[in-house]
Amino acid sequence: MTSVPTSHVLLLAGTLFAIGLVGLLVRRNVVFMLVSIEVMLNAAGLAFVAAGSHWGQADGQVMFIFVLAMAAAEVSVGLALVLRLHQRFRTVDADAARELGGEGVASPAYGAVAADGGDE
Amino acid sequence: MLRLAWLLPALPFAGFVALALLGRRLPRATATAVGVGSVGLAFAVAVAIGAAWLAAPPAGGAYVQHLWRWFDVAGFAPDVALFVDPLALVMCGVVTGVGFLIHVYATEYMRDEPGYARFFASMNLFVGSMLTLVLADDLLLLYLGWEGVGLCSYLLIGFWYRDAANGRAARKAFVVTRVGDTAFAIALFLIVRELGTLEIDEVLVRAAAQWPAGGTLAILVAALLLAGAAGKSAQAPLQVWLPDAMAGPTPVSALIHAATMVTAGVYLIARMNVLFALAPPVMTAVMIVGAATLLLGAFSALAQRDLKRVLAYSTISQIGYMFLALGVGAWSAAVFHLMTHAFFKALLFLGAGAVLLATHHEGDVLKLGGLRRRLPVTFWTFVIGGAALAGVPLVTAGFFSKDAILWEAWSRGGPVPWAVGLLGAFLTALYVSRVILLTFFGEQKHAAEPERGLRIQLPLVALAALSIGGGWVHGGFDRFLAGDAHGGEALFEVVAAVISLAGVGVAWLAWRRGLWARPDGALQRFWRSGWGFDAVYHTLFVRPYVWFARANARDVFDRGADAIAGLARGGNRLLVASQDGRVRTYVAGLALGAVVLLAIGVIFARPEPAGAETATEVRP
Amino acid sequence: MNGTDLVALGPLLALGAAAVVTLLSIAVRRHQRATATIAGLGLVAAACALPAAADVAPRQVTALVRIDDFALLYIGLFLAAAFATIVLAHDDLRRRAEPHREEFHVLVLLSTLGACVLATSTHFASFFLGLETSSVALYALIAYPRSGPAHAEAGLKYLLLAGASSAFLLFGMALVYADLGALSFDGFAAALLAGRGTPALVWPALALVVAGASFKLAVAPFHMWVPDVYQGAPAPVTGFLATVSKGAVLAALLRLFVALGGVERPVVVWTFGALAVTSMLAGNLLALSQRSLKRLLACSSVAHLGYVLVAFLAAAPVALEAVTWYLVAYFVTTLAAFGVVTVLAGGDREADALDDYRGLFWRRPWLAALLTGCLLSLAGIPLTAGFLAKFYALAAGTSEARWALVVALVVNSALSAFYYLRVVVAMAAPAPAAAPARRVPLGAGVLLAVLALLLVGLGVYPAALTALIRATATALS
Amino acid sequence: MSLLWLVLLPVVGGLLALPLRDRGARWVALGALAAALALVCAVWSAGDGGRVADLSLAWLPQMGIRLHLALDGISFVLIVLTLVLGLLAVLASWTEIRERVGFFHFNLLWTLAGIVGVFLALDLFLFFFFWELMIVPMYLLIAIWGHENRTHASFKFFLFTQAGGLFLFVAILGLVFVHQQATGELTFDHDRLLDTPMSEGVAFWLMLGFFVAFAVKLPAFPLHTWLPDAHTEAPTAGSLVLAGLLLKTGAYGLLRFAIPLFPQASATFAPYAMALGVAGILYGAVLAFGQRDLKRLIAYTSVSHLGFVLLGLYAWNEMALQGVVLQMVAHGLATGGLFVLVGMLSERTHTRDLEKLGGIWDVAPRLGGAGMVLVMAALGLPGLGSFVAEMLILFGTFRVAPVMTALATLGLVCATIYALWIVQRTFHGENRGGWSFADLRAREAGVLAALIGALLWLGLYPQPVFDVARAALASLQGVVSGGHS
Amino acid sequence: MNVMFYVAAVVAVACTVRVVTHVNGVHALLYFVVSLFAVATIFYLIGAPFVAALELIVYAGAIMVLFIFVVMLLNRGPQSVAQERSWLNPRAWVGPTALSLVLAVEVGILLFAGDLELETQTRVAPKEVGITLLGPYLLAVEIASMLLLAGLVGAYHLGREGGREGGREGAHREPGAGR
Repeated sequence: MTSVPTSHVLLLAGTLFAIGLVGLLVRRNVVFMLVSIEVMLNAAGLAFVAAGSHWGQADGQVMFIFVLAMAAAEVSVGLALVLRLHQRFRTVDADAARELGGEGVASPAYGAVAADGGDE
Repeated sequence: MLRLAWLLPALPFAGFVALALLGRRLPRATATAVGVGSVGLAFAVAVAIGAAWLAAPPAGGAYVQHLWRWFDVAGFAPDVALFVDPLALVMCGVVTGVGFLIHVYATEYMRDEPGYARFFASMNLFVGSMLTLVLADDLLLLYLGWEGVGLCSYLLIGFWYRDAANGRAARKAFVVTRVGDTAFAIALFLIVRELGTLEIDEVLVRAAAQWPAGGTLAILVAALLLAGAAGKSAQAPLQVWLPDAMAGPTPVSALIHAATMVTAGVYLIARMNVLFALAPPVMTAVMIVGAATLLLGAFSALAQRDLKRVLAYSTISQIGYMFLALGVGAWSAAVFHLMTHAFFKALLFLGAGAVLLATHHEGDVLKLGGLRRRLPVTFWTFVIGGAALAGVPLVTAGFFSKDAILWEAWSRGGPVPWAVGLLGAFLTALYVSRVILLTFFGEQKHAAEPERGLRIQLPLVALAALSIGGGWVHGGFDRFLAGDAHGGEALFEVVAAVISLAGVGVAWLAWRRGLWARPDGALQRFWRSGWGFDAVYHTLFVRPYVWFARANARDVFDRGADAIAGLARGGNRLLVASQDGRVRTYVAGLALGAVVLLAIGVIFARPEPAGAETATEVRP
Repeated sequence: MNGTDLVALGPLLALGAAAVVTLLSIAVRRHQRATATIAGLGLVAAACALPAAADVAPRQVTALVRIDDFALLYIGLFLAAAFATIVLAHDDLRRRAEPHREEFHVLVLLSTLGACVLATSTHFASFFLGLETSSVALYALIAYPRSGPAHAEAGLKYLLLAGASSAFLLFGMALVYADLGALSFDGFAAALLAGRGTPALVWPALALVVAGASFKLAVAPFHMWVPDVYQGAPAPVTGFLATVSKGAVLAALLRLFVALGGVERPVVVWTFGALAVTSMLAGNLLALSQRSLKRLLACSSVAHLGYVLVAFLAAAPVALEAVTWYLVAYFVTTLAAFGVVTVLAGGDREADALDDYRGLFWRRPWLAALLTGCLLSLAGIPLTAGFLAKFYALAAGTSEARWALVVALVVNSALSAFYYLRVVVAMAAPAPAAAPARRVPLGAGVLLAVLALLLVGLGVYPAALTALIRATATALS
Repeated sequence: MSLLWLVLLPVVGGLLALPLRDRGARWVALGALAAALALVCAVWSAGDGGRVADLSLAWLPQMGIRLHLALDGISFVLIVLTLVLGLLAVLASWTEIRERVGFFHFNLLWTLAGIVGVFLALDLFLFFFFWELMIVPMYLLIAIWGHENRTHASFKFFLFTQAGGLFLFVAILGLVFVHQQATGELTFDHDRLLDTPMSEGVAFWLMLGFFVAFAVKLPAFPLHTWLPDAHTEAPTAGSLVLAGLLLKTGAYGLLRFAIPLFPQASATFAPYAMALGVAGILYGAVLAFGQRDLKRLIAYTSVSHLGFVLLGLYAWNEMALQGVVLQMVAHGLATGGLFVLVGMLSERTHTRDLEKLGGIWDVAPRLGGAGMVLVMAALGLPGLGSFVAEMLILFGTFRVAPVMTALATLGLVCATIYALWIVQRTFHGENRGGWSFADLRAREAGVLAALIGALLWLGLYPQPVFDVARAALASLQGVVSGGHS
Repeated sequence: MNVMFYVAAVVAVACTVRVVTHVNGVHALLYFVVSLFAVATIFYLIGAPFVAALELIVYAGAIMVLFIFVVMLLNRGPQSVAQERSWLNPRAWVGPTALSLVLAVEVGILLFAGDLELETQTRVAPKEVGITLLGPYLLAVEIASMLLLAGLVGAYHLGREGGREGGREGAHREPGAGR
């Protein structure tokens, strides 16, 4: 068996998590955002497995399985939503879908609000 | 008979209530009957009480009538009670008697006024308040009357309310007297704290027993009372309101600003003379105030062009005499002068009113002249009044009362107050002669209607009679008031007589040479402006006050609330901007939060010993 | 696992079974009313299972869940909220003329199940799975209608952000596990007691877990999705989202931190204290200028969770009582508010813009009165449940002498009144041209009446609820 | 139970008035208030002058909260004032309020119910309950039936009082927990919380919490800035209730709670409080003079008058306290009357701008006469209630703080200035606006006559009020005895 | 063996970076698959063969296929690549990278604070995992099934119209993925 220090594995997991986070923050394509979330979830799973192996318990792997299940469920719903969004907006640009979003958004529905809002 | 004392204030008050509530709906005759009748009845009551008193003076020299207990809090229990003694009786007599005559006069003078009922309502209220003031057994009740007459003064000065200048004069009168009242009020606080009561007799007894002569408390209280008296009686430095108060109808000037209200300060000091006696420095101060005001008023009177303003400054000056007398401790002389002054000054004002009626309110003496033929009754009564004011010897009341003051000034105060008084007497004779000469002699410069009827002339004549006869009762007056009488030294009487006659003579010479009509010099302007007091007060108090109130009308402290609102609005803008609808922004928030929470974890978990419950609790 | 365990799990089992039965009924025949009835009956059945479960409580069923009075109270609360959601949605879905309205009920049941699991969880696995079950169902619920403009957008936003937050949560859990070697709450306590693990690792790792949970609670700065999603989701779902999913996470956090030995540690105090203060401020400031009622309520909910966290930070018995009281009041108020929003929807759009509420007092006096009651309750004005709730939060903060938090709460409370009152004033304004008003359906009407009674009842006679909560809170501490 | 009914009568009346239109709502309101007035008089006359009625029921026993209401002299005086002014408020808005009449009276009655509750509550939680309860309907009164700038003003009113109220709440909770720690008893009862042992520092901070809340309501300088806005924009009945009653709750809170609960801390704080009082007297009076809006002007006079109350409260001797009680009543009548008068005036002229008014006496001498009397009451003219009240306060205060009293006395001069300014700019002067309208109608004259009559009565024979309040004040002073300067 | 771990780690990191940065969707996903392979290797190395297999089968095999399917479905060729590129402007990287760096550093600090250096790594056989999964975690499995049911119903409903295929795919795949 290897004797990789657990901390190194966790560090790898942390790195992957951070990369996933960067992806989530940077990409505008919804699909890529979902992928980035998958990266993060996978990193978390890796951390679970490493921890389980650290303690010599099966619980870590069990948790990984649950993470996997959750990732699958999330992705399926997510992709379904992406398709619906694509139908509606003809794009996968997350920023394009901004019908919601208060006064910060210059959409005709809510853009007029900022002017007279906040009267004290 | 004395039990009817309550009717004295009650009658005019009843008149006031009736006129105030029903005024407009009453026929004019009824309003007249109510307005004049109430004061006439009060006069009758006063006479009856006086007669009863003379017939059988009550034991102790005073009669107290308790009406009801005003309130009773923490042992402080002022009564609404009337205190009748010779001093009060004299004042009542003056107020109701002169008041009645003036009311009668006013029925004609105010004949064409739309506010006829309002006028008499105010006048009745004034008489009632003034009687409350002089009859009050308790300083708090006296204060009620004191403020009440102030209010009436305000209402009547501003009687012709459409003219903003009248309003200004009225306000000035009220505010300036109220400055004095504030001092009066503080004196009351002190008395209550130290002596526990405001009942005048009791206060005087306790003060005499508890306060050593010349003690700080006595001095403080007396000084504060002096300030109050000075405000009401238009003494320096609070005299500035009285000349402006001439904006009111002439009967008002006669009643309130000559005969009665302005002498309330004299009455107060006379009433509290025991207390003042405990404070010699304040007595000196009273004397100095009196002397200063005397001269100040006299010089100003000399330079006035308006008939009524001359009389106003004359009033200031004459009350200065009274203060001078009070200051040297001759309070009965002061009150005697108060009485005679009430007669002849009221007469002069009513005469001036008659002139104004005839000339359509042209009061500038330089534009008048030669009215002696057109207005004979007015002329003769005015001359009598003027003579009394000038102190023309032997035939006028003013001579006796002024002479008494001069004599007392010499005998109790020494040569300086006497000399001041003498100088004042000369000036008085000078200015009053000037006015008479300019108004009634020479050629007629201004058209004048003939004299009005009996209701004008009767009061003039009656007052003229009093102005002459009032002086002859001097001895009896003193006995009545103070229990003893002392005649003046003949030598002094002669000196005073010569001085006043000299004043008349100088005035005649100057008139003959046309000096009075010469253009003004700087000194004259200075005197005419009342020695510049108005300008100084305007710069020192009025303008800063108005400036601050106007500049800060929007209240700087409100800006604090605005600042908080601004802060909230700023925070709102910032946060709203972050709600841009972009998922990535929201994820950034998420990540930022995680990073911060992690940092909190890293920072605060580190120093903790493993697994142990913390002992030191950090609480945000 | 034996019979008693099954009795204890009864409510959860009933709920799961109800979901499956409902799904099957859809397969048999699509019929909204029937489906809704079945789902409602499922909720009732689950509720009926509560007393039986209470008889055997407290009971630890495997390491994963613990059925005790505390959990049962929360489950009851969630069931009631889910029932209310179904009643309201019934009306809402019909109005939208959706073609497929039936799956909605299955999703509500599943999401409720997840919430119930959370309330009972004593283990990271059940914590996480409960959370995700609740969430995944919610993604679909938010984006459920096809008619409205932005439902899909809201759903996707929620999904992306929830996914990311779950990743944080999981990563934190993994680190905790790596350090302590346990995944159950009791295991943590034991490990900490035994001196195992490094506090310097455990508490930051827990901070990540808290970060993940905070997203669900929508406390600042994890709150940014709230206005968009609240606005984008159909009103009944928003009500559900605002109540059940938050309440469940809060219950789980309570359990976790009580097991970890309370909230006395500076790190915990600072973590939650910071979250509380930023939430109150962010929520209230953001709400000041909102012109959409749903967004306004969203921002207000951010602030309210901040208030709850103040209560959360008190010592155990007080905190449990205060948090639970607050949640009950908040549930009642929020459901009523979104109920009114739902009922007022007309034609093809929801009543969302504040202008829709102008003159409501004169058009729909009862609804306006109820909404006013809700807003006043949220503002913490007497005669409403919210007043007592705020009292509890402040009492909890004061009892632990957390003056900074208390002052923050006070200042924010005053600030918040501004926007609540703005709505009230808008409603009292003269009525504009009368728009045709839909009649309030019977079910929703009855529901709203009950909520209104509760809203006032709790404010006037709070003793009964306090007694109930006090009885259950002992189960935990 | 009758005390509970005292609160419930306006509440029920409000609910009954809610669906009614115009006349119906008005009469219901009058009926409810009159009934409450009769009830409170009956309850009082059945007692012996002490705490005549005392009701204590369990409410939230787990937290030691009880429904504890009691009526003593001070409460009685203030409740009678509340109900009388309430009646007048209904009458004063008879023609002014024309829309949403039912809702208006609902709010009015609920405000009054809250105020009555505040004056009755002896459980601190209950007190706060009523304290908050009265704010909302009051807010609505301003926000819905107010003048042009009502939104801003109503928010300001609400936020100020709400913020103050919450500090009060925190202080109450703090006190309760301190009490619990010291004695093991969890209670919100006023009677039991007296004499809670606590350190000086704690007492001071808690006292400050109470003080801030009450000072906002009073309003004490410099927390007064909400008042001018609220007064200016409120409808007549709102201004009447605000000036006549709501402000009194602040004074009442100080009198009943802040000082007795923390005698030592209050004694320490007294000089500062009195200084604030004096500052308020002078500042309010000066600023009043600078205003153009008549209602705003009167609002600032309230700041000035309530400064006397603050001053007298912290002097804490019988004379000053009796003065405070009387001042509360007299200010309620006088300033309330002024607001009513301004309401009648602006109902006719549609302006409150002093630059546009003037010469009203020409047109409406009865209105002018009434205005004159009320203005004189504002400047403390003897013979009217305010005079006795202010004098007593000053007499009492002079014993503890002569210099401050002397400064406060200057306020009388400033009061004269603004009071005469009102007369000048409104009734006197030329009729520049070309006003022409009917003088007071019978109903209006009746309202004003009642107020003026009451003021005269208080000015000439205020003893009944003192007699009623005496026992209650004595017991309050007994609580504090020894703890105060 | 140590070396293998570090090699795999480097591969995983490098590929993941490419996943995040690549402008072509399909390519990015392929990188992800490689990354998953590397992680699976690491699973194996640290004694978790069962999840290593699951990683490949479920993640790489099922979930990624789903992604690729959608990407292909939505792919509009080169123009989408260009669009992707334009969306990824360099400035957009600064903030996120900094934020993530801070996060990573914090995690690093934690890990070195932790006592995780020299622990033995025992192999946990698939059987043991199975026993644990269906023993103490039975309840969790049931809950997971509900989770997947929720995903199924949700994806089915959302993907029903228009995105018919996507929805169906999701619905069909998941049960297999979970169990």
